[in-house]
Amino acid sequence: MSPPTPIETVADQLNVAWILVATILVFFMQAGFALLEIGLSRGKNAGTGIAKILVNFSIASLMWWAVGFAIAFGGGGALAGDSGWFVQVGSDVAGEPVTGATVAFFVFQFMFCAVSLAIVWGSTVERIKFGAYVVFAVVFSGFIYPLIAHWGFGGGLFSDIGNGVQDFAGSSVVHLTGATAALGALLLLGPRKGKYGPDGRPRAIPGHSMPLFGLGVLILWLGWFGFNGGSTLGTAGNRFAEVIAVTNLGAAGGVIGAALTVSLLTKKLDVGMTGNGAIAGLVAITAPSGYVELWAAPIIGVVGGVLVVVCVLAIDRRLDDPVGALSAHGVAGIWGTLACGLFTSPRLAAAVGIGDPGLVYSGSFAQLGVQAVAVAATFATVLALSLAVFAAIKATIGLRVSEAAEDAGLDIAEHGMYGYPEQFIPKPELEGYGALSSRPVAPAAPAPTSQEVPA
Amino acid sequence: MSPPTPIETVADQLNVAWILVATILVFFMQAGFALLEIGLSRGKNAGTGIAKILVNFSIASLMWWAVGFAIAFGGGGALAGDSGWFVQVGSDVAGEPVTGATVAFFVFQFMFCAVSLAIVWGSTVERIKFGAYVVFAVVFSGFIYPLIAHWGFGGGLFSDIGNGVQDFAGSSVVHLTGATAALGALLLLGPRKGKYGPDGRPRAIPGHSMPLFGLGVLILWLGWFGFNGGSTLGTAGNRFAEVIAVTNLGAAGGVIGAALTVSLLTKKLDVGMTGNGAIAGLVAITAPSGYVELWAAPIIGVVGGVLVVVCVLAIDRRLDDPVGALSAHGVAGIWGTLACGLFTSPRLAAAVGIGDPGLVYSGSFAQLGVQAVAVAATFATVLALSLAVFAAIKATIGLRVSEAAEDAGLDIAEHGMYGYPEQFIPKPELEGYGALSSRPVAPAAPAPTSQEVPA
Amino acid sequence: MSPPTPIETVADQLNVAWILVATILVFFMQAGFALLEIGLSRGKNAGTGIAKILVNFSIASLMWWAVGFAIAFGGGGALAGDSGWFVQVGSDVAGEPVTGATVAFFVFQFMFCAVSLAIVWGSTVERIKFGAYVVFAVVFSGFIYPLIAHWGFGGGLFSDIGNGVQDFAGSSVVHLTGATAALGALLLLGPRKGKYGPDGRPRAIPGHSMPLFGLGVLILWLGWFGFNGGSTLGTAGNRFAEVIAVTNLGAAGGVIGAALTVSLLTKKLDVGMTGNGAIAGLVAITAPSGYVELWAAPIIGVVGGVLVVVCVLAIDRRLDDPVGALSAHGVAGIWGTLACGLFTSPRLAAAVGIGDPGLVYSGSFAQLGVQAVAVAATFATVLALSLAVFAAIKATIGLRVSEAAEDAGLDIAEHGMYGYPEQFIPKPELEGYGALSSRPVAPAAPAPTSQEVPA
Amino acid sequence: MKMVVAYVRHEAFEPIRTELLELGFPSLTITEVKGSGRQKGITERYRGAELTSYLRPKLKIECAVADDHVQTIVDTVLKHGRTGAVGDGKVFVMPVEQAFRVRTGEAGEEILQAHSDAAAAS
Amino acid sequence: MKMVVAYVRHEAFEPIRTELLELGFPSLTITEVKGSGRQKGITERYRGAELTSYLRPKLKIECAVADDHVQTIVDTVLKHGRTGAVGDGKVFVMPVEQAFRVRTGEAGEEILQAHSDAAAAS
Amino acid sequence: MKMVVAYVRHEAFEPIRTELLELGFPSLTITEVKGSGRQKGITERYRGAELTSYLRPKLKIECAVADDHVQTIVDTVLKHGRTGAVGDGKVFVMPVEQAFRVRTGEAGEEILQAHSDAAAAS
Ligand SMILES: Nc1ncnc2c1ncn2[C@@H]1O[C@H](COP(=O)(O)OP(=O)(O)O)[C@@H](O)[C@H]1O
Ligand SMILES: Nc1ncnc2c1ncn2[C@@H]1O[C@H](COP(=O)(O)OP(=O)(O)O)[C@@H](O)[C@H]1O
Ligand SMILES: Nc1ncnc2c1ncn2[C@@H]1O[C@H](COP(=O)(O)OP(=O)(O)O)[C@@H](O)[C@H]1O
Repeated sequence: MSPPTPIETVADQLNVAWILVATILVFFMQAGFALLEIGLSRGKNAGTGIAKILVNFSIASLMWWAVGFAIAFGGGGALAGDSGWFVQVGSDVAGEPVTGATVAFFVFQFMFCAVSLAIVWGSTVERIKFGAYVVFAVVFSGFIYPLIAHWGFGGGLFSDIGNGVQDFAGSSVVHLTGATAALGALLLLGPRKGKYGPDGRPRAIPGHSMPLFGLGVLILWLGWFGFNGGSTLGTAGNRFAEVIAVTNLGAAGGVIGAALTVSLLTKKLDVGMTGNGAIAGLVAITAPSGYVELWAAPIIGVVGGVLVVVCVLAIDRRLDDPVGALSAHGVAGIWGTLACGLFTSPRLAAAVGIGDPGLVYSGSFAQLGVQAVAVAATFATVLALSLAVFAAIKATIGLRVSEAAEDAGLDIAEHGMYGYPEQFIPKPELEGYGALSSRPVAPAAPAPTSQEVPA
Repeated sequence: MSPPTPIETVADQLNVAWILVATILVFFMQAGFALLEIGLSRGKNAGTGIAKILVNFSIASLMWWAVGFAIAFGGGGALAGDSGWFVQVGSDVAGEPVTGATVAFFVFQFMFCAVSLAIVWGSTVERIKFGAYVVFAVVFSGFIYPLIAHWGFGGGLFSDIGNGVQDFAGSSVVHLTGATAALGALLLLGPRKGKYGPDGRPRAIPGHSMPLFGLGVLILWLGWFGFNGGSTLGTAGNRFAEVIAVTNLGAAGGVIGAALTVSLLTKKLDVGMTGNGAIAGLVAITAPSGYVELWAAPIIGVVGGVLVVVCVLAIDRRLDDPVGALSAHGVAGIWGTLACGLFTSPRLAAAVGIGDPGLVYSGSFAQLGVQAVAVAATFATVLALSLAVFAAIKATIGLRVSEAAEDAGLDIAEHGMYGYPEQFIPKPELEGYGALSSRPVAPAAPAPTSQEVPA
Repeated sequence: MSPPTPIETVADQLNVAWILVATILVFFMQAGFALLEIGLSRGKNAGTGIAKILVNFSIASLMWWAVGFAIAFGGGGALAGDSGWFVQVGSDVAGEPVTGATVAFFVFQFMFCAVSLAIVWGSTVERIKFGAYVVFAVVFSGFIYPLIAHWGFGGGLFSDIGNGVQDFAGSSVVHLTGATAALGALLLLGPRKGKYGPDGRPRAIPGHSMPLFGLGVLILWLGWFGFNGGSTLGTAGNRFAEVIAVTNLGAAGGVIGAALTVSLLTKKLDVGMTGNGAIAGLVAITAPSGYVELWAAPIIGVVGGVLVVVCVLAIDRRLDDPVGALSAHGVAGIWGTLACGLFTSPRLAAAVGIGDPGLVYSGSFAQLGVQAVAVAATFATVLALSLAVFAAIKATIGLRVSEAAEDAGLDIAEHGMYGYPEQFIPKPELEGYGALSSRPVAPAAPAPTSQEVPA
Repeated sequence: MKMVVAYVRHEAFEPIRTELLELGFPSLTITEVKGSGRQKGITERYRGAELTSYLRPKLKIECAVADDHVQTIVDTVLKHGRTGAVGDGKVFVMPVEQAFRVRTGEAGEEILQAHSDAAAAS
Repeated sequence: MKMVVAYVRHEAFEPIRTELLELGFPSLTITEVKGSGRQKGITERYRGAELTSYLRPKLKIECAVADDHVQTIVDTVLKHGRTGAVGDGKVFVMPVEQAFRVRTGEAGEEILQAHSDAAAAS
Repeated sequence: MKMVVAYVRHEAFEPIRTELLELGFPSLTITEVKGSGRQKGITERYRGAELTSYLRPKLKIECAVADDHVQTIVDTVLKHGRTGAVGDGKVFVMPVEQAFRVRTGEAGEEILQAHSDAAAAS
């Protein structure tokens, strides 16, 4: 290979610059997930969300560097990659020496792994043991996610189904994977205490802060521009501009679909559901974002928004999913992946070079079938693997905190202090001797006592 | 037109990349507006701000795509554009086929529309009906803002006044427009209950969270780097670097101007006013950001900061503008637009190619006059249009919630649940049977009753 | 110098674009510092953090523009720069005319100054006078920081020690400088009232909001990608990709090191300490980020994380540093600077062109010695200067608020209103006559009185 | 001595406090409480599920006075506390046997309310 | 008339409120209080330092009733308030000399609890 | 039996609680209340407008004891509650007619305070 021309060098660096900007945006989604979860939790479980996001993300950072990236993108066969362990500049991955550009790709893809992991926890808040996170984070970021990523993004399995599975930024690879692992956890974890009344009907356990929840949603929306936009892996043909516009229209559709649906079904414009609608719209448009024309985006988003509300209401009857991750990331992820089979345009299928146009253009169900297979394979694999891991955790260190700990809240039980101490500790105890200590007492005057009092 | 050379292609993609980065930064301003509003509202109205920002932004996304962009930038005459409905890659807008670059411009300009819309609501918090937002959002993002944007940015009216109106990023087009619509709403809406005492003097209705307010201000400041910096629409001549430096100096000036003024006038360094100062400085520097040298920025900012405090205090006597939008976006927007007439430098007027140098360089009031005309036209048009729309809303679905709803708070009244449930619902009712249910009662022991008690 | 070729122009603009993106990211760190501080303060001191960050940042913006940049980067000798006062496009700085690229560098470097200043205040929260901030901000951003920046980044002193001091993004120049100034303040300020019990043992004064704290940490982490990544000052060789990957691994190491250490030492996974671990990891990796291979990052980070916990616990016995800035920015900053002497790789030392490879590669202690000298010089200089300034402030306007003000909280005492009014003002007084005023009282019925009552 | 305990609406407090102050009864203590009575509860909705709140926010006013001032206090509360709608609240009078002022240790009725200083205090 | 003052666990409230309502005693007032008694305190840890909290959250229920209803109220509280573990709380009965309904100014026992409306209120 | 009701400064609580515990009176209940009395109010400013707060944060301590322990409780409060400045608060003693322990249903004076266990409890 001849050395790159100056112009090629600049073009390459521009691509890398865009990838890194996207990487940083996707990183920010961690804050979005943390706030979304915290906002929908009770105040007694607000602090643990911070510890969790920091520890999980950090574990994933190291696991991805050590083994995850190699399994996902280390070339190799249909099943898994086999090179690029402990990524190092100069060392080889998939037969190529690691360069700065490779490192950019490595860190960009890591952020996707971290997003998938973050999705897992939303459904488990307010009762899962901290230790369970840690163990699962190791396995998920080191093996489970990389495996699926290899199939979907790394040239594995899914590139051999039909003319390839269309999942531009990971409705299925990232979101369905995370949501399916969440389902695995949920099945073994059970509902929060008090979620279901004596009559078995679900009770409302309102999250403690809609502002934090909403900020989380907006930060996720922001990060998604990097999530989808960055998946162009560069600026070629200014396609990233289209992806970003499509993403925004999809999200908007999601909000409107959800807002209308929840208003009709419950007579109230539920704030949390509106936010879920944004997420569902974004998840749904993730796979199609590089394959569909602008006109299709609002449609895909609206359907996602309608689905999330209906599914949250339905699932709530049986499973206690406090943030609605199963619906917003799982169901919407499936819908988004299938949507490619319906709306992918010939122009963009060709541009990306994966799969065929969707039903509305081709009149053929072929691509839709391909998409369905990928969804089924992802769901089955991830559910099996995560059920196994969570079962092992449950059998060993245990999955759920004690009932007393759940009553007291995870903050005080697992971290030794409330996330909002002033909301839980009586002020006089917080102040202790502090305030009084240095106050002078008029020394002359005798200490008052009831004796002194004349009759 | 000959095909672009490789170098032109890279340069074009770099421009698009910068525009998209700016777009994403401006998007984040939505979170800034939401937090600013929420922080300055009472806790009982904290959740509705989230639902509002999501729904409004989503409606605007679709309206701008369907009609707004066409009216604003669809070429056409002085009054309005007439092509580019339902933006589609390949279709034509203003005689050019839509490309990725066009889409980037489309989504960048949309974010400006969304900012203008967000400004409208700050003045109306804590008493306006949710339905009113929805209706006005449709009209404003589909027609009112696009009209003004066409005049100011789209080659319409304002390019024919003198040698053109200087409004680099929209002190007038975006901010004055939003604030004027807010004034329209305010005139028909009236003050919050309890804002004015029996004696008619304004009472303090303190916002519930300065931290959320402050975070909002900082996020807005951040987004403004994209707002002004992105308005170069590219990296040519590294002028975007100047714009960003100028923007920061303007904002800093605003903070200092406001902090000093409020400290002098009220003897206390009001936190909210200090934040308003930052916004005022940013709004004021928005129009001049591409036209003035660094030295002028702090001056423009300081004046903006002084103005916002004085105006907030003055307006508060008659109009209940909880966040000070009329002053921070309206008055400061006017000042910023006029400031170009004073400080625009020959070098930059030439570089941008619009209008003439300002008074301090040219000694001529010409440009100042041009700016004044634009301000007047914008104010008059928007006030008329928005008064009409709000009057229609008031006459039909109504503009204001019931007094009972206002007392209870919009969260519970319009969304069915408080934004901070634990602050409003007694703990025992939140917990319900939950906590106790599964606790075992020593079965042996007889149920205690006062009878048992010996004597 | 011949005019730049088209390709050089694009390459230059790409560099500037990246620097500006980084600048904006580093700006956001201000929000991170504000939230971190606020979260670790009590609710009665939550609003002042907002006023402080805005006023400080604004003062620094103007000071850096007026004099700071000239002193830091205005060429000149080993001690300080001497050109570029009141930065202006066209004027000269260090013999070169100021261009757009220069302005980008100017504003990027300013953000570092602002970070260093923000670090100073964390240790002083909940008892320092607002006026003290203002005065110190002027001196620090105008003279103290620029001086150190000149030595470390501006071609001053430190470039003459050995083959130059390796401090890629400022573990020492930015973080140690800020932490040392904080130490100066702390020595003269004393602990918060009630921090030490009658027995002299430290008491817990828990911060009021872990969610805000955590959001602050995540925002800082985000900003750090610009802080370190931007210090490449461009995209050459895609080295910025490596820097960002290294930075993330360092932060992750910090979290894990701190989480393990605090869990072992206190039996509880303290949320605040986990966050401090992230900061310590980031501070530690700041200097090495451009000099070390990926493998070294986790090690450097873990050590930083362990150090911060141990030091916070140790320092807490004597000095009241509410946010742990001395440990997270001071100790970790020293460790990070020294770490270059251990881990700098030949490849990267050559690429950057400063200093020699570290001990593990060269087997020589030379570079380690060079790093130690820089640390000592920075610490000694900054401590002396800041002690002097704070002593002057204490002798004149005073450094600490009255005990009554400290009890009441800085929000109400210095800003006239609580940061969370609803948490402190009884509801009936907040509502005042508001709610009742317009309620109709059945007029017919006689005003009830106890007289009416039969017997 | 008696302790007058009143449960009223939040918005009734300001007028009550003001008049009591003018009448020379500056000293009282309030607590934000939640009450249930004849007043209906409200139903909240969250993500489709429901939650009913039977307790409404009320204000508890405690004011200890000498026996012959009880009526004045009660009347003031009744006068301003009233909107005529269900939920206005109740007033109870309970006996107090001893009273002490912490600042001085003095005891007895005379410490209860301070007419003269009152004005000053406001 | 008597004021029944009960300090119980939060989770005991719902069953108590429900049964009292059925029995025709809809009217009561609650306050979120903190109490110390035989129950142990808990120790919090923050950045290495410790803080011990001896006070545990309790709920104070105030219910004014006619003399011959006191036992019913007390029994209801005892029945549902009990877990058998330390910390269940106490119930005190205190005398009330006068009672007024703010809405109407009526006084006396009859205003205390409204059996009929009760059902409606819930 | 009596209910000692004390309104004191927050910062007075720790010393009071500690001494009562040593004296064998571990059981008490506190409520964060707001009080007005001789103490001046404070004026808040917000965006130019003013708001005056006449109520200051106080702590209400409720402690039910047998008649012959009342004096001990009162003296302890007076001793530690005092700074000598206006705003120190008041202490009232009110009669209690019956007392029950929820956990066991026992009634009468003997359930009030538990000297022996006290130490253990702290
Ligand atoms: N018997 C009672 N014991 C304790 N508190 C009561 C009692 N009756 C009323 N209250 C308090 O007074 C408030 C208003 O009482 P409610 O019965 O709703 O008003 P009204 O007397 O006008 O019907 C209740 O919310 C409760 O806090
Ligand atoms: N003598 C008392 N005076 C006031 N409150 C009391 C008294 N005794 C108990 N309490 C309240 O009851 C709660 C439970 O009392 P505790 O002694 O812990 O339970 P138990 O009676 O089962 O041992 C305490 O937290 C306190 O709020
Ligand atoms: N008569 C009273 N009734 C109810 N509470 C009272 C009474 N007098 C005082 N208090 C409470 O005691 C607190 C302090 O009383 P204050 O008169 O300010 O102190 P001092 O007795 O030292 O002048 C008040 O804030 C209030 O909470």
